[in-house]
Amino acid sequence: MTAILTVTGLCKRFGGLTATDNVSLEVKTGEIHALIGPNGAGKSTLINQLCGELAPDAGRIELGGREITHDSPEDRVHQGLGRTFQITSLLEDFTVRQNLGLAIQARAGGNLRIWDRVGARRSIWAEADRRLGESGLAARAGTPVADLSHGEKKQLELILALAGEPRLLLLDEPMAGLGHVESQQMIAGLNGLRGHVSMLLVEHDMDAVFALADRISVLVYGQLLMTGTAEEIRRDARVREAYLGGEEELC
Amino acid sequence: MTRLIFPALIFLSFLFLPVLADLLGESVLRTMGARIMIYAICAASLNLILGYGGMVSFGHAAFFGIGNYVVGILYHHYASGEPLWGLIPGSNQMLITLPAAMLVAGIAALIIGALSLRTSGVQFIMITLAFAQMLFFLFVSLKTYGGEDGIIVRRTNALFGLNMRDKTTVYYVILGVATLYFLALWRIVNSSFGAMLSGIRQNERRMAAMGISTYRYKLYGFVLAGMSAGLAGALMANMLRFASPDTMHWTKSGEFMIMVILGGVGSFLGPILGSAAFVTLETYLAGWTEHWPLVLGLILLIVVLGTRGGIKGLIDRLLGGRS
Amino acid sequence: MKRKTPWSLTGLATGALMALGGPALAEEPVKIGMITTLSGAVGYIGEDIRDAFQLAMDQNGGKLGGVPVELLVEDDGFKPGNGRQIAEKFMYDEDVKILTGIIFSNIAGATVPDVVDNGAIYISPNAAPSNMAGKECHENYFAVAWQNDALHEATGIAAKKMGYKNAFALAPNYQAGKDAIAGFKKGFGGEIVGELYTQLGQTDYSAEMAQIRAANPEVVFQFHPGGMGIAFLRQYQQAGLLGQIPMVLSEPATDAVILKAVGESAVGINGTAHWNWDFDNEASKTFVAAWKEKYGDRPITYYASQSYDTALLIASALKETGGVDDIDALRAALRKADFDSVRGPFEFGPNQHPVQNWYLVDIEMGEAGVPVTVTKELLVEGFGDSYSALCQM
Amino acid sequence: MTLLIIEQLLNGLQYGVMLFLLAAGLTLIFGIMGVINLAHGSLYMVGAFAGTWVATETGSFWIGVPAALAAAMLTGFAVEAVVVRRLYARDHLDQVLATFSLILIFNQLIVLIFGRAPIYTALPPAFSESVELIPGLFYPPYRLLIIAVGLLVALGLWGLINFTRIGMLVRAGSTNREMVRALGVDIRLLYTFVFGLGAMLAGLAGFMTGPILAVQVGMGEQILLATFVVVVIGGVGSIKGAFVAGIGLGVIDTCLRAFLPGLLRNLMPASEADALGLGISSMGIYLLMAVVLLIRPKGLFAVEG
Repeated sequence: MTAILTVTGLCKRFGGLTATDNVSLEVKTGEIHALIGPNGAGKSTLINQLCGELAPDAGRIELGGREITHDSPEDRVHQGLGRTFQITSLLEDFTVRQNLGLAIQARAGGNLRIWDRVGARRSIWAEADRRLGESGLAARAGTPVADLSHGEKKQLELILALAGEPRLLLLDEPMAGLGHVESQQMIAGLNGLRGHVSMLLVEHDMDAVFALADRISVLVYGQLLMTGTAEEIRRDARVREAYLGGEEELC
Repeated sequence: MTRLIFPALIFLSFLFLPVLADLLGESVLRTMGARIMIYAICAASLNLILGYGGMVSFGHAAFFGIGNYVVGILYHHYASGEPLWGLIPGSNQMLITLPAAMLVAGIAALIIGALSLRTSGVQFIMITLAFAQMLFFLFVSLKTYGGEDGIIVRRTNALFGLNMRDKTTVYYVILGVATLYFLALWRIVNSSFGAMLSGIRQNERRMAAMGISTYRYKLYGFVLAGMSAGLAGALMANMLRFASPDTMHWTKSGEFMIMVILGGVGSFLGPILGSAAFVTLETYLAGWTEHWPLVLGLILLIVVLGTRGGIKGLIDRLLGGRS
Repeated sequence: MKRKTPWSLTGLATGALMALGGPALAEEPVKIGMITTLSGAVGYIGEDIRDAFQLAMDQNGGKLGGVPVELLVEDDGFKPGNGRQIAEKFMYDEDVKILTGIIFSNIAGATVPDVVDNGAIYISPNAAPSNMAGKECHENYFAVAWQNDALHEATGIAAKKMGYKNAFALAPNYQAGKDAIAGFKKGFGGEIVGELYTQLGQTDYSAEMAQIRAANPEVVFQFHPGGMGIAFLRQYQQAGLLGQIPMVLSEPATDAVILKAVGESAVGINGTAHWNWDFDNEASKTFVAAWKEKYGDRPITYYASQSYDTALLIASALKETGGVDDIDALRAALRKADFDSVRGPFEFGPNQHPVQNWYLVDIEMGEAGVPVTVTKELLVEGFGDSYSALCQM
Repeated sequence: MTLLIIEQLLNGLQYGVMLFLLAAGLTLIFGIMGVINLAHGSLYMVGAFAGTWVATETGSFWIGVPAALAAAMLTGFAVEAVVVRRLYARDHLDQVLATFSLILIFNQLIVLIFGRAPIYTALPPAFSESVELIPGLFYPPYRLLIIAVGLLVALGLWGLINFTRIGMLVRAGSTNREMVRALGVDIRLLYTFVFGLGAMLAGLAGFMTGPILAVQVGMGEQILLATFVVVVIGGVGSIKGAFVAGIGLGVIDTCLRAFLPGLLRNLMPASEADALGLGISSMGIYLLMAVVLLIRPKGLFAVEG
């Protein structure tokens, strides 16, 4: 299996704090790769470097064999990188359908046109309706995003990211704040994407991680502790110590 | 169909305003109407970047003033017969001066926007203000063009052999241009680009995550808005037959912002309502009491503290629930 | 502290009349439209223009030249567009044939061409920009005060006459500032050892003070209207230059309101004037006495005198024509300038701008602890302006 | 020449501390409450008029000082309670419009109370004559007084911000508003305090400049834009930024006006040098702000967060 994402020797410092300490990581094509670690381990910093919102001090990021270390966030999207946000980040004034339409429109291009009618771009709206129909949000198509529940917003985050037809999806805590039933739905949804799109999943919910991940990487104090299968992680003493030393429990 | 009623009503009021003015013997209504339309074009262009695009520009009068001066300067060279820089001949043809004003204002907006849009938030507000002030000081010191005294444009620009000395004719020319402008703006707002601009206002980070290079879109919007403001300024020079640096003073930028907010930020018809309200208030309050700034200040304060969404928001609420 | 003065009553009355809009008076009065600036830092000038005109009317029981008149006043808010709109309102809706009152050249530029093109008469009590004195002159446009350039040319003549050989000139970096220095140079003819332009609206002049001291000229000429001028004079004194290097000023920098705000910092400076409160002629004495009676110790500015003269000029014409129905007759009557001006000799040149005398004045400390201008000598007689040659009427 | 340079540096310093007094309050209000207060210049005007009036009535410049401070502070409290408090949750647009309305209201109120003419402010007698600082350098002592007061205020603010509990809250507030709320502090009280403090400094600046400038309607707007430039260059919310940018801007502005035309004359013909020097110095502060923002989009000492 080839690697879709290869990270080599990535470093990021904030003043005296090393948030990302020489991290090397590989996500294989088609796999769901989870990234876990206690609070303050530098997961968000790492994600932000991967999607281009933060510039690393050193190291190299490759997507599908092409270097993207210094590309802008937009260019990375064009290279096939999609993402969801930990705190949902949507277009609050638009309806669900408009949000999705805009995401498809962004992928389709031709957006500096001022003399067309976006409502008349049929292919976009046909695709939007198809994607909504496949999701659980079809009934909420006309609802403004501001009126959605938290769970629905999380769902929409995922739908929007998928509308960009990414090769690799960065999922930043997709379960955060979800109830049990919603979590199960989200897990089922992500499971359904297995094989279609590679994923790097940052998550605190260990049930979800163990249910989904093909491989897991553990990040502690900015350093990559280990990468392995769920079973290997569970058994590893260093991982246990890192978690028991913190506030969180493994399992 | 119902949503067309309101714009149609506005158009018809402007269409019959001169007739009404003659009937009532209040010809000031015609002048007011013309000013309202011109300011509405400028406020609507500000609304495009501010209301639809989320860019709070405090220097929009710069482009209004540039349009104003393009007409003035072209007329100056037309009257003197000496080409500008020995190259560009002057003109008094509206079909030349209006596009020229839009072009020059657009180029200025491209330069100012390209630099300003590297910042955001308060810094963007201040840097746009700074550029407008620099232009203001530049024009105040231009001796050739009258400095702060401005340029007198002795005759309104010619158009299709119409009798442009007749104020009602000029009024209807302005109405024609304004109508075309708002139709065009309607298309822009509902275009692919319009959707992108609205998305950028709501959430720039999300747009970047969709692969949109927001800078390009914002700059494009800024240039379009600058061109429209230039158009408005050119019309103003034709109506007043005068161009002066006070059209680019920072308080003018403030007035355009007031019109947008008063009418309703991000609403298509808001700038027309806001401009109408502002011009009407200013005219009648000044006629009523010499302390009109006090009354105007109080009214504006109450509007901004007491209502959301300006006049358009108020009307929508009165008509029931639509926001 | 000066509080509200009785003009507010007349103001209210006019306002009420305008609101009613009807011909309420038995005898249809001649309407005179006054567009002036009452807003902002320069509002005091508009206030003087309005009140002095009203004073002239009140002295004659609401009549000018025996004809009942009604004064309509509106604030242009220091905006050219507003001035233009008010003019249209006056002309079309109120059928006003005589307009006056504008203080600033840029508002005049936007408003006056429209007024005269419509066959109404405009009589300027203050602003008189060069274009309207020359190429753009018009038979319906009269300037009562002076042509802008003449103000500074007279000051240049004063500096020359006082025997100064070199001068340092300062003005804000805008058109009027450049015109001021050009006008001064023209009248002065001596060496200019330093020429500095300041920013419009500048508040701190310390950098300029140091440069003046370094250049050590025989005399300083500066033109900073309004608040800028107050700041300049105070800082000139604080820098220890007052009394060291003499200064000559043009009229707009030495109006009575500014002198009151400047205080002792103005004492010892020379100015020029076309009218001063101490003029020894009947018209002026009547004016000053009437002002004192009505407004007490409120400073009496030359702006007020110009507006008062404007009212007297209109009175002289109305006396001859009896009304405004025949504009040609009215214009001809105005052109004669057959009235006793508060400044003494007065006539119109071919471009309908004044030909008049200019005087040298000293600024001395007055009795009330407020500096006053004291007339010293006649500088130049029958002085017009250089633009009249360009005017073809 | 050296004397001239020293004198101009002093002038720049004096202008700079004045800008600092105004900018300090504005930047705190900006940084902590997130409010763009265009009416800050009106508080400066209120201080100038109230202080000058009291000083004239009592005949003592020094009694004018507390009067100016009190008037500006009380006006500040009133403005905060009646208007600004409702703007915290609003966007910049509403703030700009509301405070712009306040400018109109305050200017016309001053016209109603004091009339339209500028009013006279006497210098304190001890400060009216120039003193010889070093041989050959005469300098107005009143400007030295302003410099001293400005530096004292800067020192006081530094102490207040760094060594008191209120200062701690102010610092916390300008980096992270939520955190102050989480600390269980009555945020409303803190806001009122900061606004009052800012207003008081503006009033002090207004009264102190009275004898140098003209006390007149609209005096606030003249200085408002320069103050905003200082705040933005220094970095919103940073007192240190306001200090450095205020003094820097004061010195640069003064020196540009004083020396630039002369320097340019060495490089090019006199008429071109004058025109260029003039252009650069009248656009000076705006040009400087544009350049700073293009290099550091958040200003020199931007507060993180």
